Amino acid sequence: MSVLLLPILLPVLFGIVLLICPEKWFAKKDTGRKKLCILAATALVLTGLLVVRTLFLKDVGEYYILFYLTRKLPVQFHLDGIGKIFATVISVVWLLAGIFSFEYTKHEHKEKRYYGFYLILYGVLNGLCFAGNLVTFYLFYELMTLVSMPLVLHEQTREALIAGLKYLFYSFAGAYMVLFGLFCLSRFCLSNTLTFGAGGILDPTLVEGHETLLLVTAFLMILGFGVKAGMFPMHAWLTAAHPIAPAPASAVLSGVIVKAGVLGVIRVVYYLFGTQFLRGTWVQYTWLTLALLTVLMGSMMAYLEKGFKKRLAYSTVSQVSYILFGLALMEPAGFTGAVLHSVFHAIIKCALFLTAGAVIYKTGKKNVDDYRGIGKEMPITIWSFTFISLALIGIPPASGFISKWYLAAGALESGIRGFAYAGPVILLISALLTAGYLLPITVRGFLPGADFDYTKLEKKEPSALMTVPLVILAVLAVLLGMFPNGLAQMISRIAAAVM
Amino acid sequence: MGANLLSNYGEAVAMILFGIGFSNLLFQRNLIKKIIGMNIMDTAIYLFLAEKGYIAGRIAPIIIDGDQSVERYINPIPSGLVLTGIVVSVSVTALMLSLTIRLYQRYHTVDLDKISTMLQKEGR
Amino acid sequence: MNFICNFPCFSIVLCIFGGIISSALKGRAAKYLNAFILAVVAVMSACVLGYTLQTGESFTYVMGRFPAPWGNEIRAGVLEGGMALFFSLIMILSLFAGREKLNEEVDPEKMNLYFIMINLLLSSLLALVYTNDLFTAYVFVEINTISACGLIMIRQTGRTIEAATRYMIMSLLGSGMLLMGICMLYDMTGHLLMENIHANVQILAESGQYHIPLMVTIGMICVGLAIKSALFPFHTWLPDAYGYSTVSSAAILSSLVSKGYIFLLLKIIYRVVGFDVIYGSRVTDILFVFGLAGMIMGSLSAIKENDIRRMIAFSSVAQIGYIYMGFGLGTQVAVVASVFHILSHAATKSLLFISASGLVDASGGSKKFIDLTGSGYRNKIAGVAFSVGALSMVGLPLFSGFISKLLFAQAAVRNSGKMLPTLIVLAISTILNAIYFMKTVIRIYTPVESEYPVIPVKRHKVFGLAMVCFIALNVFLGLCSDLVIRLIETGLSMFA
Amino acid sequence: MSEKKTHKQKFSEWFYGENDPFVAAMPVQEQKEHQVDEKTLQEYEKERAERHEKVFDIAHNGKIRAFRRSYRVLGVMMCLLMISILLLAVSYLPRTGNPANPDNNEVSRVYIENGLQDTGAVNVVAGMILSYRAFDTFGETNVLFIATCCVMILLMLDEKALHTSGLSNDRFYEPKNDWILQKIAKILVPIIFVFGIYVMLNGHISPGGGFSGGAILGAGMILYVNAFGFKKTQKFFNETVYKVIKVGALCIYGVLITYFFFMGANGLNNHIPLGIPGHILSAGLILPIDVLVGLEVACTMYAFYALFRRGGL
Repeated sequence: MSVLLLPILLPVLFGIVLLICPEKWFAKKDTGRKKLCILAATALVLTGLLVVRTLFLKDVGEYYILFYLTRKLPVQFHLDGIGKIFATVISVVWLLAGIFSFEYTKHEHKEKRYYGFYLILYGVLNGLCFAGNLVTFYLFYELMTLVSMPLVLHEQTREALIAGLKYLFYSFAGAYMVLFGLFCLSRFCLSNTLTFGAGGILDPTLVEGHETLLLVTAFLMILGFGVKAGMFPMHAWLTAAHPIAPAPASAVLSGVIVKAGVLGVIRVVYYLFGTQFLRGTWVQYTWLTLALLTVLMGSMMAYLEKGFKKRLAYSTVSQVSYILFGLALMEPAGFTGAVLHSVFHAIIKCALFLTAGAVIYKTGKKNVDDYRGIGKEMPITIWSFTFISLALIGIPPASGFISKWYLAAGALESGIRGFAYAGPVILLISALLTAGYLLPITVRGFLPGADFDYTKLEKKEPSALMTVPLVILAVLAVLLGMFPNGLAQMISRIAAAVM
Repeated sequence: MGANLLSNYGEAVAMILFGIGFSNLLFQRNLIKKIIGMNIMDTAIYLFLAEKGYIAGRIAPIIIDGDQSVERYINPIPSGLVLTGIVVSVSVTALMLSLTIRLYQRYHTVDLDKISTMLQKEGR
Repeated sequence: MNFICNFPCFSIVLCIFGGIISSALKGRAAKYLNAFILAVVAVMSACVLGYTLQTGESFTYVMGRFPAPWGNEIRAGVLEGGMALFFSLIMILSLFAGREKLNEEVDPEKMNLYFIMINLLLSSLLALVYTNDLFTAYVFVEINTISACGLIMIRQTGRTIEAATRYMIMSLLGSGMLLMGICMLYDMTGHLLMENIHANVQILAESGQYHIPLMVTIGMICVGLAIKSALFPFHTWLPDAYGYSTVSSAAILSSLVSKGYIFLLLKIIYRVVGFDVIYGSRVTDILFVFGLAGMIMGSLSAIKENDIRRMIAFSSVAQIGYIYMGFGLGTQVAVVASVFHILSHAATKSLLFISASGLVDASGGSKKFIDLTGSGYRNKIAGVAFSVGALSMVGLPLFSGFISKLLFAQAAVRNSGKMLPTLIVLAISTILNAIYFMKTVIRIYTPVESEYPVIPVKRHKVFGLAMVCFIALNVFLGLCSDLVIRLIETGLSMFA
Repeated sequence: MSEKKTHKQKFSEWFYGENDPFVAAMPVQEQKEHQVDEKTLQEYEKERAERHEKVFDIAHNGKIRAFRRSYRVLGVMMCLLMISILLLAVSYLPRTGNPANPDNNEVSRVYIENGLQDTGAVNVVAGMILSYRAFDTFGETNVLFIATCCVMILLMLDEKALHTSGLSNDRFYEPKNDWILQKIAKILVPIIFVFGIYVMLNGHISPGGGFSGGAILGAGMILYVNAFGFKKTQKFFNETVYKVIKVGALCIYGVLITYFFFMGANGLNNHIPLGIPGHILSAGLILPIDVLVGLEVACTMYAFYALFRRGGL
């Protein structure tokens, strides 16, 4: 029990303490910030250790029931492979982004509030990963939306407010589609506690005659979680909300929070409905179409976009839809590719946003066209950025290649008419587009061109607090690409279990 | 249509009155007329009760020279209910009238629509 | 016979005495007397609840020397005791929280009159909860109406008096229909006591005799009570009444008065006409349709509203729609959900009204959203309380609102005929709720440079305490719902 | 619309209660917030005038006319629908005056046959409402009480406001000291009082009782006020007396009824003798309760009148 509860409660407690304790404790110019950072860092590290500890436990079969929300519906936790993987990725990203933000938020206001909610959000996400049934998942999902609000609103400018409202309303709309599904499902399941079970828990005898209703429900729930994952019809909030937050915050928002949507889709499709119920239905086809649409549209918009962070946000839209596409194939390979890609994308996108943060923090330039010669000014940053973009584009041996390979393989295996070939083609096109919108920054950064006067260049390399996380992430992104086997096998074991 | 409509002409009249009073209370704009409608409605109910209490050929339930046979007297319960009802309607009427007076003092009209349009203008 | 069995009667009579004596007292004394009476009533109701739980069966108490079909009777079971306890608790909290506003808004000569109204309102609520006799119910419904009207108009502005007038008109329509229904029922059964009417109605329903008058009667009673408790098409008086009366009145009206009528309707469904008969006649479908309509329309007009108190008032139109929808679904589970929603809505709505008044104080007394911007920082406790209430309304887990929505949905999926409309409307109205409540929460937490001063929590200790109690109540209903639901089910089983 | 009105206009004005016999001549003083801001008052007046020009001018505003027509039609249809439903119901109800009706059952039988022995009241109805169904009647008395409280909230003006505002002269709109009225009142009022007291005291042996007797008493007091004015009335009946009588009566009533409930419910025999039926001093609790209710009702009636008339007792 404690194994699962501690990683959830510890950061939440720390965060609440931070929020409650009065402003003046941290008012002093230097020592105050130090105290704050140390407190936050200890919380992050401790929780990270706790989460990593779960990696070495074997999956617990039984479910820890915390208490009963109503007579039928318990709030319960359990530990399984997917949960482990996501939790670990989240912890890594969170820790590194946290370290980065110790430097970044130096000039921000209301740091205390920022770190408080940062920690609480961490705990909530852990809860999301360990949630044992749909109700618990929904609870933490809503909490996540609410707690991530302050991070989006942090700047407290008018745009921030508008973006926050947009974010809130989209998320609630999605959440209520899920709630609708929750209401409907509770009747058709083997045990009406809505507990996740690998391969689906629908009771075929009860389902008899209600297929259409259930299909609609499934579609609604996928769409609802798709909102968080920025799937096509409901993606507009993402590109508004992510760039507006402070860079580390948008790194975790865009790297991790969107993955919560992905996790939700996985739970719904593979752990509640089961693939054999959905495979070959209109739901699957619509879902595939939407995902592919999003992939194309996202990368094109990113290609056209000039603002650095906004461009990254658009690329998030397209990349997460890779994952959704992989899940929609309902093939072992596709599943593996999707989960792999979500791991890699979390790391990569976090790193990209951190880079953006570092650049903006040092130079204050938000627009891509102003980045000429920036590589000369902050080489380490831009070098890591280069490696990471290679990884995202999917150039072997960097990590992105592996996941995209699995995705394409899954698409071909699935043999769904049309998609089997359209899928890989579109992936390829969007990969090219990715190259198109990421590499020019590096190129212009290092090779500003003849007419560029090198005189007014000065060293702007940020401090170690910023560069170290970047480098670590870059190294991770490459290494995971070189030695993916352990991870890949773990995931394919899960895939075998759920299909 | 049932068989007893003609024999129950008293109740029929009561019901017609009830309908009239009800729709006056609901649809009239003029507060005084609303109150009149309310009184009509209540009176209709008393008439209904009185009709229900009545039994052909019997007298009011006040025991005369110790004769306590049921065959002599009508059903006392509806009379009691009518008493209660009258008292209630008296108090409610007084309350409505005083409300009307206050509204009239403030807005110089007893037309509820006009009053609400004025309230719209008044803001607050 | 155990001495506790006297407590229902005592609590009713005690409240009436309080009212009578307050009319001869000054404002302060009346206030203290009222507080004392409320506390005593709460304790008594708790005793009744405990006693009925312990014995496991309800008891009837003969008012006078004459037994069942001849004299008046009152009856107490688990549900009655629980409701009485809950009502008195909510009333205590609302009164304490709204005390300062009361002193500002009511002119001191008439303060004691206000407490007369409160006492008699409580007495009538208790009587409605406990009564076992339809005509007694009618008399106390009238008391309830008049005292509620007094609560509305104690703060004398044009709005409140107009609202009181509209309220009286609607309630008079309702009580007219109710009384006519009772008379016709008496004519068909020859009884006024609930058990006897129930027995006779069962016989009539089997023999099929008087079928049409029976249906008409059920219709009149249901519609009459629906009118009185501001079901959707009859809600025109509600926003003004709740939006402009003094805050304790608003809280009490929205959370208790309409609930009293609804509880009476519940008793009539179970103990007078009988569950099967009333659902055999399709009368409750009317309630169902109107409930659904109310859920949507109420939220829509709440979104349009630009005044926070009126917005909350409109949202309670929607919530009453939920309750009637539950009745209309016509299954035991749905009724349980409705009763639970009565509790959760009472807790949440009074919390919202009072915290909103706190926010309004922090914004220079203006109820417009534009002035409320950032008031969450100026009056912290009120801001937190309002957010909790809003989240509960929106249906976040851990709060009471989510549980009642869940119960409604579970009830709906068991009733295959009405499942889809219910679920769809439930989802739509939840989204609408989210839109306007979240808008408000964001607005009150949007920091601005405002000229209004910050109100420290210390200045309003009582207010803060009451807020905390309300929040605790809300969370309790959200977490320990299982216990509450068990209580409700035992109570309903005692009804039948 | 200053020029001569057509019959149609007159009719419509009458129908909507538009014409306002005495705009400025309300006997009761105006309300505080109405006085304070003179400017807004003028604004209301202006807007009201405009509205009368534009909105409520049925002749020219087609929309309003159509709306009102449809409204009226809707009202009539609703009324007819309701009446027809109720008539349908009535046509199936048991026949009037038929001894075999379900409502002439053991309940009423016991009331009539054992009423005398149970309650000691010859008047079965009085016995029923004051002894069998005492709880209803208690509630009903409280309805009256709370109604007066509400009217007080609305119309009560404190004494100094009364005197300063010159409204203490409440007979401004009536002939001063009407000679005929006073002479007749001198004769009638005592008779009315005596009759009222008689009805009150004989509630349990003859038709009548507390409510009717109290109403008669109240009528007598109203007549007295009309004839001689409030100054003379207040000599023997002012606010304190009113409060004492009202609260006293209600409290004693409450105590008696609670005693009755408690004793009855717990099966203890209450020690109030029923006396010999037909005598004035009989029927146990019914006689005192009748007297108390009578006092209460008389006070209420008078209070309604006084409050409507001049906003104070």
